[in-house]
Amino acid sequence: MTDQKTQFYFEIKDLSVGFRTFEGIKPVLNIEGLGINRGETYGLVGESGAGKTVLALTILGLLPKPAGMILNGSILFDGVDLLKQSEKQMAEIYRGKRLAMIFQDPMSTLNPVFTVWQQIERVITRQEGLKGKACLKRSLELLDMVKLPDTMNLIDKYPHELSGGQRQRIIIAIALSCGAEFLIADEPTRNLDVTIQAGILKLIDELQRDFKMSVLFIGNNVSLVNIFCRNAGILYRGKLVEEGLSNCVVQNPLHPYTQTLISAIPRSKSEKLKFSKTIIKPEAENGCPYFSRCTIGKENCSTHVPMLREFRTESSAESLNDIQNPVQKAACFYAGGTI
Amino acid sequence: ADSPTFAVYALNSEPLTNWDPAIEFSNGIHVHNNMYEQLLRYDSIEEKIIPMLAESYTVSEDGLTWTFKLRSGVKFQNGDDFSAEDVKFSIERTMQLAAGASYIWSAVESINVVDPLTVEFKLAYKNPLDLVAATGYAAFIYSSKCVNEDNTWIDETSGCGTGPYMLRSSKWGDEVILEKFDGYWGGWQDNSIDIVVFKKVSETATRRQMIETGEAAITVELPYTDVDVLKNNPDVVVSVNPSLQNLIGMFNTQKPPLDNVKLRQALSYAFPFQAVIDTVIGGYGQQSYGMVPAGLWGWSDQLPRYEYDLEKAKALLEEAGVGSDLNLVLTYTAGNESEKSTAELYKSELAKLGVNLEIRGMPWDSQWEMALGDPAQRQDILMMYWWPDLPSPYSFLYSTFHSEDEPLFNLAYYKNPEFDQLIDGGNEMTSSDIEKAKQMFIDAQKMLLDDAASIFMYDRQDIWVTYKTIQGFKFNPAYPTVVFFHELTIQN
Amino acid sequence: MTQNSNLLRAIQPAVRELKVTFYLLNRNLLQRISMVIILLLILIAIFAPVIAPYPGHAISDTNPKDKLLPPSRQYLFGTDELGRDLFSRILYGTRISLRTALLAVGLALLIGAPLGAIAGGLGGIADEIIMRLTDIFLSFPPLLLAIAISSFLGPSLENAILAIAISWWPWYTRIIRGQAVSIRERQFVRAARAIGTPLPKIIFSHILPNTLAPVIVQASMDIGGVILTIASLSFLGLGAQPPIPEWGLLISSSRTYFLNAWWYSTFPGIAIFITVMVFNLIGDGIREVLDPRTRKF
Amino acid sequence: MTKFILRRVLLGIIVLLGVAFITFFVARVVPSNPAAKWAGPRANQEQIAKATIELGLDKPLLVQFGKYLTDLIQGNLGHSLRTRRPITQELLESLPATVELVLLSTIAAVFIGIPLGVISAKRKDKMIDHFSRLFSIGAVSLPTFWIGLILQLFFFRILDIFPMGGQLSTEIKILMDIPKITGFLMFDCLITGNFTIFFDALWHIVLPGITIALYPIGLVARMTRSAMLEILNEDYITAARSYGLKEKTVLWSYALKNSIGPTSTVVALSIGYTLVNTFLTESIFTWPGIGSYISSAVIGNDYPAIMGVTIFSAFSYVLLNLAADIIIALDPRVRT
Amino acid sequence: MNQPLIKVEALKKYFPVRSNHLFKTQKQWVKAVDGIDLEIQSGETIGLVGESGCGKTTLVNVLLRLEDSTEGSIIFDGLDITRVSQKMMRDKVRKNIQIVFQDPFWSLNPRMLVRNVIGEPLSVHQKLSGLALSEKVESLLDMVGLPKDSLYKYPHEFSGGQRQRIAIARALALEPKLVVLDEPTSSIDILSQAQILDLLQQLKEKLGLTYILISHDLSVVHYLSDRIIVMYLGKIVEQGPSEVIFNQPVHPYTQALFNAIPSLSMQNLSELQTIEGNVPSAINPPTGCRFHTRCPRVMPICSEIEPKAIYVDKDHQAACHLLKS
Ligand SMILES: Nc1ncnc2c1ncn2[C@@H]1O[C@H](COP(=O)(O)OP(=O)(O)OP(=O)(O)O)[C@@H](O)[C@H]1O
Ligand SMILES: Nc1ncnc2c1ncn2[C@@H]1O[C@H](COP(=O)(O)OP(=O)(O)OP(=O)(O)O)[C@@H](O)[C@H]1O
Ligand SMILES: [Mg+2]
Ligand SMILES: [Mg+2]
Repeated sequence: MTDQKTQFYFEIKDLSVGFRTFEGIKPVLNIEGLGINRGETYGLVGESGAGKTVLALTILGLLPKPAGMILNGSILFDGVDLLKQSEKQMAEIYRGKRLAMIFQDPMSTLNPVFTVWQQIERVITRQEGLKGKACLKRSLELLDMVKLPDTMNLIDKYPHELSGGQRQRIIIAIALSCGAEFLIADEPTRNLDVTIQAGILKLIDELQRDFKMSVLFIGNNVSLVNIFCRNAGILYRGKLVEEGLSNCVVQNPLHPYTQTLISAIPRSKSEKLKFSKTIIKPEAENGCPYFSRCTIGKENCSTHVPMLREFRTESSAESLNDIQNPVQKAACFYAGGTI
Repeated sequence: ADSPTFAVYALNSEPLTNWDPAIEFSNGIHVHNNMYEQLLRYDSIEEKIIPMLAESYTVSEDGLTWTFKLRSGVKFQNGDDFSAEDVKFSIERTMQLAAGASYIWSAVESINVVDPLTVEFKLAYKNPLDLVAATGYAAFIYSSKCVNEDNTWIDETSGCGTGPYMLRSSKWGDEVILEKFDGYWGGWQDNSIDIVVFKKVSETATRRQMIETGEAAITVELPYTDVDVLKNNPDVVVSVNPSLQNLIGMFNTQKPPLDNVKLRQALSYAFPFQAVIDTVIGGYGQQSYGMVPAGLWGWSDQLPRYEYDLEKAKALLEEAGVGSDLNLVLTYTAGNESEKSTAELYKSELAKLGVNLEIRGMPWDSQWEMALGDPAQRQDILMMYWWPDLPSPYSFLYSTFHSEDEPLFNLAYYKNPEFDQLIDGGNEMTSSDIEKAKQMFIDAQKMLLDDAASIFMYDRQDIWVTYKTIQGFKFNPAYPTVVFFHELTIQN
Repeated sequence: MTQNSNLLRAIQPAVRELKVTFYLLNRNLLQRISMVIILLLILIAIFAPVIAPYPGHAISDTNPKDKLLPPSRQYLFGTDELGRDLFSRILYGTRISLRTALLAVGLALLIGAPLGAIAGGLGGIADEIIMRLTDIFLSFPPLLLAIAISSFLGPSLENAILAIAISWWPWYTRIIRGQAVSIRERQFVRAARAIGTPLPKIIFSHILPNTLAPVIVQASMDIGGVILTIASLSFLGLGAQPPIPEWGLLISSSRTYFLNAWWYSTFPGIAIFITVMVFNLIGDGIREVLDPRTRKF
Repeated sequence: MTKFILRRVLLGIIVLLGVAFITFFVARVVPSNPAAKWAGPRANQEQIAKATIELGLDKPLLVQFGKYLTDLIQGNLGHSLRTRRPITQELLESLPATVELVLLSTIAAVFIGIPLGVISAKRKDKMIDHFSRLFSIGAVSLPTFWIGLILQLFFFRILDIFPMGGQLSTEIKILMDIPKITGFLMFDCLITGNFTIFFDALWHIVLPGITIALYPIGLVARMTRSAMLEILNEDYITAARSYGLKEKTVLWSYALKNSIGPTSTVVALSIGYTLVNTFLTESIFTWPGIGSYISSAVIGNDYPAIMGVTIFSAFSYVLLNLAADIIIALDPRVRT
Repeated sequence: MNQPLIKVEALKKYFPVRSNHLFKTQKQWVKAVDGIDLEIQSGETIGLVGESGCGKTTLVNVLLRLEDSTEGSIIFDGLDITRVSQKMMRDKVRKNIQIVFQDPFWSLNPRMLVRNVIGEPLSVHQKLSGLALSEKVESLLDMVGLPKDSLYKYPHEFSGGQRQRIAIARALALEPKLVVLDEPTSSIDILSQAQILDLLQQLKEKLGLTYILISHDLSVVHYLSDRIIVMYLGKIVEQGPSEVIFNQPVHPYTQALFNAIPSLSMQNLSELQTIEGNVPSAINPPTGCRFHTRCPRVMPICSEIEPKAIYVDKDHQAACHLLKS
């Protein structure tokens, strides 16, 4: 248990990322630690603007150039610090080969002036060295894999001629083309309907099993993450405020933010939304990021930043039988006090 | 065989604007005078008539019948024989087209072929027809077989002239290339020039550089600053000659306030003659004595001149009794640097008198249109260069100051019956008593000066620059900036 | 809350935007230099009569005895064919170029902006007609229309300004219309329509103000181009008239003396070049700075 | 689709009509008497009256416009007032020289301007970007008429590397047979394999070529840079990088193709600018093209000729745009 | 039953589209709203749900006459607003129907002070200005819980939730009878969302408003609505009281929709139901029942005959061949 930190296949340590603005450097991400094992799915939840996409881009070394800055930290992947890799190494060794990403917005992720085939071909030629017929065959296989119909026809179409769902699946197909070991799925269903969403999730799940991938799944829907991922982390204003087995987090939220989040969500369809009144206090500049909205925060919350702490909880869910000691972490001085 | 010799003549604008020698009344003078010939030619330096296609001529007592004896054995470039028929045909066609400078023939009533080598002109009134026949435009003789029914020039290259050079090729608006006509009646000397290129080079700096490197054999219209430098260049020869061109500033004598003669005199005294000549044309010219330029008969240094005298100008201004802040508009031809500088110098002098001169550079046509248009909108002073159609003072004085109901070039709107009478008489007298005619023209000019109808600014000199290999160059101001290439040779 | 501080509040976002813009522009060395030069040019334009050693030479005086002298301590940039101090004339030229450029651009905006807003805001027939009109005007090669118009109006600086405005407005109409069409589809315009705001009011108080920012950027970038156009017109004899020391006119006159008086064409040329260049640099800078995606703090 | 094309063509025709109308109007109210011009310098009253009738200037303005239009449809631009020759013919004679120059500078703009813009965008705020920006902004800030003079001074007078003007050396023009097939000198030399003349022509086009090309190169470089900067921030570029594509592929294939739209618009625009710039420079380099033609026309107040050039360039501009629009419309990518 | 506030009959809205084939001139239409009948009673809240692109926004745009309808009638207050003039619309109808848009930032003119943003309807319709306007706006600000000093701020100085309040204040300024809420909370965070929904609920009770609410978030719809209307490809497939629709939906599409919502009680992916197949195009909608191409319980009749809306219960209607009345 104590040595677990070194065992992670993918691990983020003390990462902090900021953006240059007129007022100076604005930090947007500050993650003490986050680890994912091989073949495991990790769900990251946070509201819009929490820094989820920034994290994904940082891992791939694709932060927007002049503005984004990595201030500190390391991202270890299979024992190598990705942040120390040169741009060339990232492009040649990691991106597309070992690390892949499904982008958030299917509308803007495909290049509008190339056909589907032109876009897939370049990637396959580059990553697998296939040319001509072989390349076409592989492309069609990939499109079949993501269950696109009529692939021969579809491959010559331009992105705008496809529906949102089709586009999203093509992006997934490209991202998965070379059997990456680590997949980042950045809200792959955000712009989709609940019905299509379900289909796509099932697809990713299947592929993950087939390829033994590790997946960092980003979403803003706790229920979805709960269903889809083994572990879950809650991101609030760039800070990981809670982490643990997703079932545990949902059933026994420790951080007040997680608590409000989860309490608002109806447990079943027939239940209505429930709101507890929120109060808004002034921001605490050097304190807990959640201080301004926290109902239980005390004096020291506004002056000290709470670190992630481990909590041992009794397993209440039967499905967790295989794990002896589920660990849950939260960044709050008064976590677990109320539930 | 040796490669042919050639010479480039760098001109400041396009070599010609119309191939028809009956119509062309512009730059084509350069080309046409080498391709076609007149009956006579006039040497304005020696003041004598030179026979060309006509070997001699006689005038009747009454001065109304002119008989020309033609040269025999002349052939057109296309092989046609030259005869009196061609003379009659050419002149009649020119008159009938009534384009370009054809008006020079307006005294002619009829043309009769007496025999193949004799042609007779009957005039309606007395007129110096020898000078007319020697004019640089509209006096060319061309083969009667060359012109088709539509009166259009069939083909520029068909060799319709008798001149020493015939067309080899051309590019419109850019260049004309002529080559030697071997059968020319005047024969050829050794080392004569085989090919002549007339080339438009509008940039003066380019022209100067071309002559310095020998790329051009001859050029004109260089600014005096360049001329001063070129004078010290052993590779080129600079020749300075009177040009028969003068610069005048016509006062609007009809429109207030310039209908006041005192004011016109005041303005004349305010003109900085010497400064203009020194600064604008670098001393290549002299202050005019009246309208007729130096180098043309009828010019006289006995005529009075206005001298630059601001005191006098001020006094006259007061006498004239016009209000202090006087605003006047002067127009000049846009693009002409010497007119522009002259205007600016004049403006700075007038400013000292409290007169505000507004200067407007306009294309010639716009300027002219303004002068002919609504009288209230006309400019007060119109600046222009003038040069002769015929080598006669009448040509200078008639178009510019003879009373007209609808003025064309009398842009001073000058009306003086006495003056009209004097110059009309002078013209009639020209062919009989040239000395008397001269005096009459001089007297007429005195009137212009007294009335201050115009500022007679300067008589310009033409400056030719030839490359050192060119020999035999002679100038003839009666044919402004024309080079008779037949006379030249190349010495390497 | 006092009226005054209300006003401050109201202009505060604009002030911040200005501050940010200035800050960002100032960070780039090229742009910083450009800003300094523009400031200098403006100062020169204002104080030309004070700075110029021979102010008379820029107006109507001539000085033939010193014609075509090379640069010296007395005449920093040498003299022209009438002995006038080129330095003084070029300084005055700044005044003319800046003023005419501002006037021309302003006039073009005045014609182009409302037309663009109407075309984009109304759509339909009005749009069609206005846009066809701009098409017609834009079909002429840029300088050519200005040449035609100013030769029609007669040569003078005022007419050149008018000619430039007449040939320039369609650009602004285009830009504004493009903006207006997209703004017309924005929610707040729909919202205004949902309230029942009359169309003219929507066009002039909702659409036009929101289109102006990009247009003003464009206009500020155009200043360089307009200065160049005026110089070209004057060079052709269609703009400023002598003895106005307009730079293009100076170059035009200098051509005759080109080989003997290098200073005569060189200095006005450099003056045009530097002025146009700094305006272009700043314009480019502003465009970059205003685009949030290329901003760099 | 046909309907769309028909509509564009119809609109094109309306625009052309408008162009013709404006040109006609501007030329007719100009303070100059075409008849006097036609009659020649120092013409008398009768000659002018005769010319007025010959030119149809005695008819009502509308009738004149009608005639002008019918002539225009037949490709007849009227007669030059100075030379009395058909303007169409004169234009066609001086067109090739200018087209050669414009083509060359457009090629330069594309092959120098675009790479410059791309590299500049890629290395934003690096030394090379500063250099290239300075160059491209400098290039669009130089008064064309001035830089022509300066280049001539430097490369001919001081260094004597390049000839000072003209399309060919006089010797070559006089002593050799100049091929005339298409009328485009350099092209003709190439297809007839006449390399002596070709190199002479090449040598002569360098200085005017540079003078004319500077502006479009700068313009295209600037436009490409800013278009690329925008595109490089697009999600699909980040995505392409995430697939591990080579930076070269991302830049020169992925991103550049997206910037073709704005860039080609600018290239088309720069052709218009270039055409007018020839007007300011051809006379400096004694280049016998449309620029020289129109400057003599302006100096000579030859309004039909000015109108002819104006109409001609406006028409080609409209037609080019029309073609571009239709091509774009046929492109599947922009259709929705 | 009393007179409905708004009654929609056979409403259609088609958008023209350019054909995708070269030289084929046949004109095509996106049938965004294709024959809708609807009655809304005063004081109720209608939740409008359905797949994205099924025509919800288009329907309300037509109701507000921000788009002209292609066919059908809308009777509001006894007036057919598809036919009245724009002026009549402005004078009589606009002040009674208002809309709050999805994105609070884009629906507020960024260059106008909050005072003028909220005051615009008042100055247009009641010709208020100066102090009177300021006072009225202040009271509106107070009503939606914003401080008075917001008057002289610009929209960008507010957070998403506050901006949405401004938009609501503006919509309520003229005391309309009907307020359309098009995704009113989808772009704001969960905490602000709670406050906005709460505010909407309170205002409704206080002012006796009628709402039409569009949202993808079914829990939001559940929270506010009295009645739910489910749309599929331009048509209404089912409508009924909120609780009924949530608990006993009868139409297969509605069932699928509600079964695809992930909820906290789910443990496994397989619990999420999916709809097979792709969304058909709105240009050439399927014949018969529009859902038949994807319906898990499709019958032969479905592709031929279009089902009519049938009353399953009082107030509960659905259009499916499976139902027998
Ligand atoms: N290019 C940028 N420049 C400045 N700030 C940025 C930039 N990109 C993102 N940010 C800031 O970083 C923070 C995190 O943004 P991010 O895109 O990661 O959010 P997210 O969690 O993905 O939200 P969403 O759910 O909306 O996608 C935000 O506050 C955003 O304002
Ligand atoms: N102006 C328009 N022109 C053409 N088609 C349009 C237009 N507006 C909407 N549509 C089409 O009409 C259909 C319905 O669109 P609408 O915006 O009403 O959907 P919606 O139900 O509001 O979807 P969402 O939930 O995504 O907001 C869509 O297919 C859309 O593409
Ligand atoms: Mg994101
Ligand atoms: Mg919608």
